[in-house]
Amino acid sequence: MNPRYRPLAATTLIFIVAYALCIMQYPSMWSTRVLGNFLTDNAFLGIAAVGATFVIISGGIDLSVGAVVGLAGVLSAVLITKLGLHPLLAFAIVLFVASAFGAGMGAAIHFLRVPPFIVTLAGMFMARGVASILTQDSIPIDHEFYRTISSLYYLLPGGGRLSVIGLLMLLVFLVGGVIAHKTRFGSYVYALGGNPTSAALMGVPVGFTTIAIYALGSFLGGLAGIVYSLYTSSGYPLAAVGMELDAIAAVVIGGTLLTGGYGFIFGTLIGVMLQGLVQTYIVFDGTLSSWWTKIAIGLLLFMFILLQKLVFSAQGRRTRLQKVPA
Amino acid sequence: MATAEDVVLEARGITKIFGNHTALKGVDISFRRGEVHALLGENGAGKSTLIKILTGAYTPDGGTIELEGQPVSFTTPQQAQALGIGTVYQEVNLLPNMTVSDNLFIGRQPSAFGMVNRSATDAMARTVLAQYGLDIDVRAELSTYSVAIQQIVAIARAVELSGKVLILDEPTASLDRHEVEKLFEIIRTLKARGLAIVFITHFLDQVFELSDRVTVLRNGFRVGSEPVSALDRTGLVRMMLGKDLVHHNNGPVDGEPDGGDVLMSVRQLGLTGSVLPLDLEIRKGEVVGVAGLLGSGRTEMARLMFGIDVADNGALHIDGESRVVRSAREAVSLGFGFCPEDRKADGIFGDLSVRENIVIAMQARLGWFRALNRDEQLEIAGNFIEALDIRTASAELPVKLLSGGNQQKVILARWLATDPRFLILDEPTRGIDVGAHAEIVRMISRLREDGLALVVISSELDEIVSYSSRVVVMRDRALVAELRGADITPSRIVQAIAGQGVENVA
Amino acid sequence: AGLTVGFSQIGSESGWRAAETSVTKQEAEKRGITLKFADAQQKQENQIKAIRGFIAQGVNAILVAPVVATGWEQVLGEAKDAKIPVILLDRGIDASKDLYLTSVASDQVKEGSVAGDWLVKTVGDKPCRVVELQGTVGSTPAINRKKGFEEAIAGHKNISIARSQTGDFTRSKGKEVMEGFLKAENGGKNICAMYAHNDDMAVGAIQAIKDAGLKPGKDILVVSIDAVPDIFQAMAAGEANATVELTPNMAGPAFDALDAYLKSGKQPEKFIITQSKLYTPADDPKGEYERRKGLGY
Amino acid sequence: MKRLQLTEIVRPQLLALACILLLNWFVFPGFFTITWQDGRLFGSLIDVINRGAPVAILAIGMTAIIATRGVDLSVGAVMAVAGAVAATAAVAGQPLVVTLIAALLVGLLCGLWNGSLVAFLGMQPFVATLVLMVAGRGVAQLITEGSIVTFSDPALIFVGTGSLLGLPMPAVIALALMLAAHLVMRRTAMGLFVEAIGTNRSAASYTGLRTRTVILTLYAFGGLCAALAGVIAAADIRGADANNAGLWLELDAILAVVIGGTSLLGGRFSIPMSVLGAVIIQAMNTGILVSGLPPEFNLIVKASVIILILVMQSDRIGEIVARRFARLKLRGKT
Ligand SMILES: Nc1ncnc2c1ncn2[C@@H]1O[C@H](COP(=O)(O)OP(=O)(O)OP(=O)(O)O)[C@@H](O)[C@H]1O
Ligand SMILES: Nc1ncnc2c1ncn2[C@@H]1O[C@H](COP(=O)(O)OP(=O)(O)OP(=O)(O)O)[C@@H](O)[C@H]1O
Ligand SMILES: [Mg+2]
Ligand SMILES: [Mg+2]
Repeated sequence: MNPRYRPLAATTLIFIVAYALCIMQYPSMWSTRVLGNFLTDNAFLGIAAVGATFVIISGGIDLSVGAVVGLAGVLSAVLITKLGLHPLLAFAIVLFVASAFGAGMGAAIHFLRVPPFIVTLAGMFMARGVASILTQDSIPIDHEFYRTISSLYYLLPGGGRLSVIGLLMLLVFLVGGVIAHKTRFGSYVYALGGNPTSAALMGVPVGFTTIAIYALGSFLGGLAGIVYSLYTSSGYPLAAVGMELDAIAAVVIGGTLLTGGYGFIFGTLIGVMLQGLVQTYIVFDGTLSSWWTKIAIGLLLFMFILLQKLVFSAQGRRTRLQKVPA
Repeated sequence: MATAEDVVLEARGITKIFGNHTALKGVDISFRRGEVHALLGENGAGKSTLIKILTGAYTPDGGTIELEGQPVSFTTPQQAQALGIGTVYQEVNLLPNMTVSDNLFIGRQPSAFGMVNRSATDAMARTVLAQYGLDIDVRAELSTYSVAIQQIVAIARAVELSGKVLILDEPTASLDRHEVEKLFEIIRTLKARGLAIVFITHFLDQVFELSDRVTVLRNGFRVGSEPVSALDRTGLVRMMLGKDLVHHNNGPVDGEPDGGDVLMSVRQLGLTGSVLPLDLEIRKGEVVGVAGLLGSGRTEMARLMFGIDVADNGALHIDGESRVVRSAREAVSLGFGFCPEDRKADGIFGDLSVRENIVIAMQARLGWFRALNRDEQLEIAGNFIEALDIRTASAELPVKLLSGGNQQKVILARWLATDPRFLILDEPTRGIDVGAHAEIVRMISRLREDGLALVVISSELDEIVSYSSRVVVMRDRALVAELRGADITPSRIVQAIAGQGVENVA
Repeated sequence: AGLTVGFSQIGSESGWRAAETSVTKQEAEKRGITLKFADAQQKQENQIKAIRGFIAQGVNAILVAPVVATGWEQVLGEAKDAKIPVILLDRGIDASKDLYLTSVASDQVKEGSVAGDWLVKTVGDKPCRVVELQGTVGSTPAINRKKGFEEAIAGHKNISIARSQTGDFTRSKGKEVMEGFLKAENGGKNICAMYAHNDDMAVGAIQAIKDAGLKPGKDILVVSIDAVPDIFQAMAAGEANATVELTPNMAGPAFDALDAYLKSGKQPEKFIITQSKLYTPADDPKGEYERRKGLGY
Repeated sequence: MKRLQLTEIVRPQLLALACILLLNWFVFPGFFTITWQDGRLFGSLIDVINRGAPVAILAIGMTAIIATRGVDLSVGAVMAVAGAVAATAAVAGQPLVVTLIAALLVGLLCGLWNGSLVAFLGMQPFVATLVLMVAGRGVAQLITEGSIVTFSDPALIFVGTGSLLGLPMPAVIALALMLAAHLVMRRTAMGLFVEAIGTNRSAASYTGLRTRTVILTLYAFGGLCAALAGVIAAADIRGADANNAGLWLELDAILAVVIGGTSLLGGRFSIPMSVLGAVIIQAMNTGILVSGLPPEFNLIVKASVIILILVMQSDRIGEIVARRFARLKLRGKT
């Protein structure tokens, strides 16, 4: 196996072991129902995290995704419920708005050379602000199309449900993986994360790529918002508050380096699943108070990162040794 | 001989202003088909800046550029690439996190339906590198390879891109003789193919060996362009410096070797996977030159001595004590100094001023509490700026704005300020112009006379010969030979590197 | 009777919420119910995950304190399919009524109007400029309590809302916002009353009023909602004038209804509305403080 | 001594602050009115420095951390923990000294934890401190059991609401801390070391700097500052609100540092400028409060102001202007 993939394999292994431990304690966690829920319940997080992965691989960060998810949900609800548009048309508008929003942030990052942290922080305020001007209350979406989509699922043996949004998330991961690892654009993203100056000198279209990355991130944020609105049949301006940190944590747990230039889309899927596992475990346990829940989540996050660190440093030593001619 | 009709790339009146410093002042230059054009000048003369303007990395503040008679104005390097101008910029500007083949072909990977064909890319990469005699895993990340290999990759990449013009900004700085030969061969083939080749270097031998025409810049002005046949060495140096170079050809270092007291002795020092255990004795008032091919482990040996890597075998004996140096900090407190080979990554603090860059090691040694005040700092920095002739507008200029050679001098000044007794210089003259080169060589000798012990790693044999009291040779991560006195000649060193004879190290 | 009940709580954003959690735990313990507790950290998706987790574990019933009114059809439908009764706590939802057994909640609009009515009665026909400290922008209680209050004062031209800003339901924001109001309203001289969407903000605002050299409760009337212990302390000191109770004991009635339903299949009332009782300094604030102190506020 | 140039005095930050204050004055004419009342100054401007103090204190600790290319996301949570500790100690009847020492010690420990993860385990600061950001608030809630622990120790309350020479205590503390931190950074070599590490960590260790110790110290100091801010926040409302104390303030603190001109990519920093950044943010917040704008618009106003400030201080724009200028000069010469 190519040593590049080791941390990825290790993360996957950590997930499998952790899941096995959970099942040992709560055997009912091994059911298609729980597995199906993993996909459905984390669909929007997963989709947004794919976008976050691109952004982080390019050496940036996007704090606005949670707010974009909220805005996209509210916008969908306004367009469908208040203006009576067909959901598909509404989706197209939402995705366009989200992408344009992201492109704007990318342009600010590139042309004004303001750090992404700050630009996307302003973006977060902006998206949340626009959402709460559109509506303060949550708007229910009652449309035939929504009912159909949300009730569409493939019933797994054992009562589990493979929902449309769960499958959509997997599809996004697949497409995201192809874009990141198999296209020129993908290699530009890694190039930017490696060293933007070199990338520019090597002829990578830095401006276009930066704008495209943030547009993609917000596009997926918008898609995640739509999925969220499907998931809850409503749009709510306070939806997904703080989700950007979950997405970033998923990306990092998945082995992507926050410093940019290294990471895998598939790792993020594992990161999302690990987070889902933690949540599910805490629900199954059912004895943790609010505060112990937070402490547990923090400690588990710490453990995963520590484990990964160990794998990585073992990896580092390996490549060092490899340089020595036999 | 090429004629005026053969002009491929022509620039007129190029001006570039950085803040209140004008780096280029109305420079005219033209490059012709089938010609190797050497661009020369002191450190900071504006060579790299000119290249960056010609290739769209910088926008000029004045002047025009024509490619094959058509006016062009590049705003990104990409546009220049697309029109057949391939460039290797001065610092290796590649992507360490990506594979070798990505680095060679990024943006041009063969693809179908938008998908990159990886195996085809890799195969192409292997073929390309084979021309340079390099057989490496092209799917490994670039950062796993040495600077030399990275340099070759950068060159290969530029050559692939250059349909009309190939620009090489100090490509040979981190290559050894053998690799330089390979590169020259390739350049000659390209020249025969009708490319215009621009070549920046500080090695005058290479200029005479390879180039057809020479343009010299000084202080942002063009001094002149001449066919190389019309020039001799002295004339060229005079064009560059605006004066003659005072020659101190020390020849072999006089004074008896093994003269001074032993400052330090290295016993079986080694690190598994890095350097095989080695013995070495270093005396006061002595320069130990270290020769060897790229990757022979010279840098690694220096890192061990300085505590950047911690030895897992053997120890240093210093002041009668045996000790393993566990950190650079310990080494500094023992009175060691170390100018690393990768200036950009390990040497300079780019955003900090020249003053701060000079005093930092001294301050680190004093500790955070006993701060040098600003006036003291300025005095120290001023002294060294003068003593080493560091060309900078002021001591407060961020050091990243200095030319490479001047940055090197700043790092040297940093260590001299700590009043060290033992100094390790790893490739101190890499990328340094002839004038500064001579100065640094002179300085090494002066430091030796002042009683310092020095270990100098260099790939330039003439240079090593000129200042070393002793030369040790490394090969395959082991110390294989030690030459003294009359044995210190380039040819003996080459023999030792190649592994013939002179095995007087047990 | 050996029941296992899952409880999906919103989080622990306020003292009131903590009290609700601890009362729920106490009530469950009293009845010998095993309570599976899940804190959703303010996120609806976590609540949905928790409910799905409860279903997967096969609990006997589920309590939910929904973070928002919409978006529950699907997951509650799944609970229904699994034949697990669901009881809503402290606020209702926009979903078909057959998806849950009952909803034990206060009427948040009424809370606001009780507060408003008190103010109308207290000021009579004197002109009164009111400043309002809203809850978190977009949160259901903030919207409803604002609505109720506005309805109550609607017919009274002498009472107007001069300024309204969000204090995020927190004490420190309540204080900061009130400071701003005081400056903007002529050092507070133009303000006759302060209405806060919860007691925490009111407690913060009271401090701001005192710092400005005015007497809360006299110079500026203070009315708020929740009836947490600290507001009674302020009331006892004459610094607060009225609060509307929101009982943290939603679980008691919920468990009773559940018990009856499981034992005898008796369908409880669909909406069990808890009382929105008004407390004023006449209602033994010291005693109320003591009674509430140990409830985990 | 260095001669100050006009461009160095008229920093974009000061310009931004002036703009915001002017705007505030525009929406609320009494904005600059300051009166003397009950032995203290009273007015919107005083509110700005008083309310801005906690973020300013966080920013003081955060500046040097950011200068080493780090970041501390946990400061908000540490505020909550320290506040909880202080309140619990005060309720238990401890004297102010004990209360303060306990709270600051806890903050120091949190900082050391973060610092060790970053300096010794080599974790990326963002995730290393994310751990404490999540878990820390849990710890704070564990201490207070989710309720607001109210105290009435006048000495502790004085820290949050008292005044010295007419100025609010929090502002006095922030100012004193800023001066102390600035002096430590600039009168000793600490500032140089921090900037060296932030500019090029590898070169710093080649130079013989104790990079890890320095980094550890900075995070510890950051924790200490956060604890101090937490004590002030708790003293201000006479209670520890573990659920909300310092919530999202880490973002404000980082914003303050960036507005103050310290790059998130490390290197040069200035603590007083970060404090100025905090004041700018608070001036904006106070302006929103007195403007009477409906709260739905708060975030949009905030976002717009941030964008405006960033555009104003973007060096890219400065560069473009400078280049135009240089070209003009060039043309003038020829
Ligand atoms: N980005 C920049 N900003 C300000 N000054 C710069 C910048 N880049 C280069 N300079 C200055 O412009 C001058 C020319 O630099 P340049 O790098 O072109 O020199 P060079 O001839 O390539 O030198 P060397 O032989 O050392 O590589 C130098 O004085 C340098 O300090
Ligand atoms: N031609 C090569 N093929 C494979 N690996 C190489 C080659 N040249 C160098 N390396 C590797 O690069 C690494 C770095 O070598 P290092 O720089 O320490 O050598 P050095 O003797 O100091 O040479 P120099 O300082 O001249 O670059 C070594 O681990 C070496 O194995
Ligand atoms: Mg150059
Ligand atoms: Mg080397």
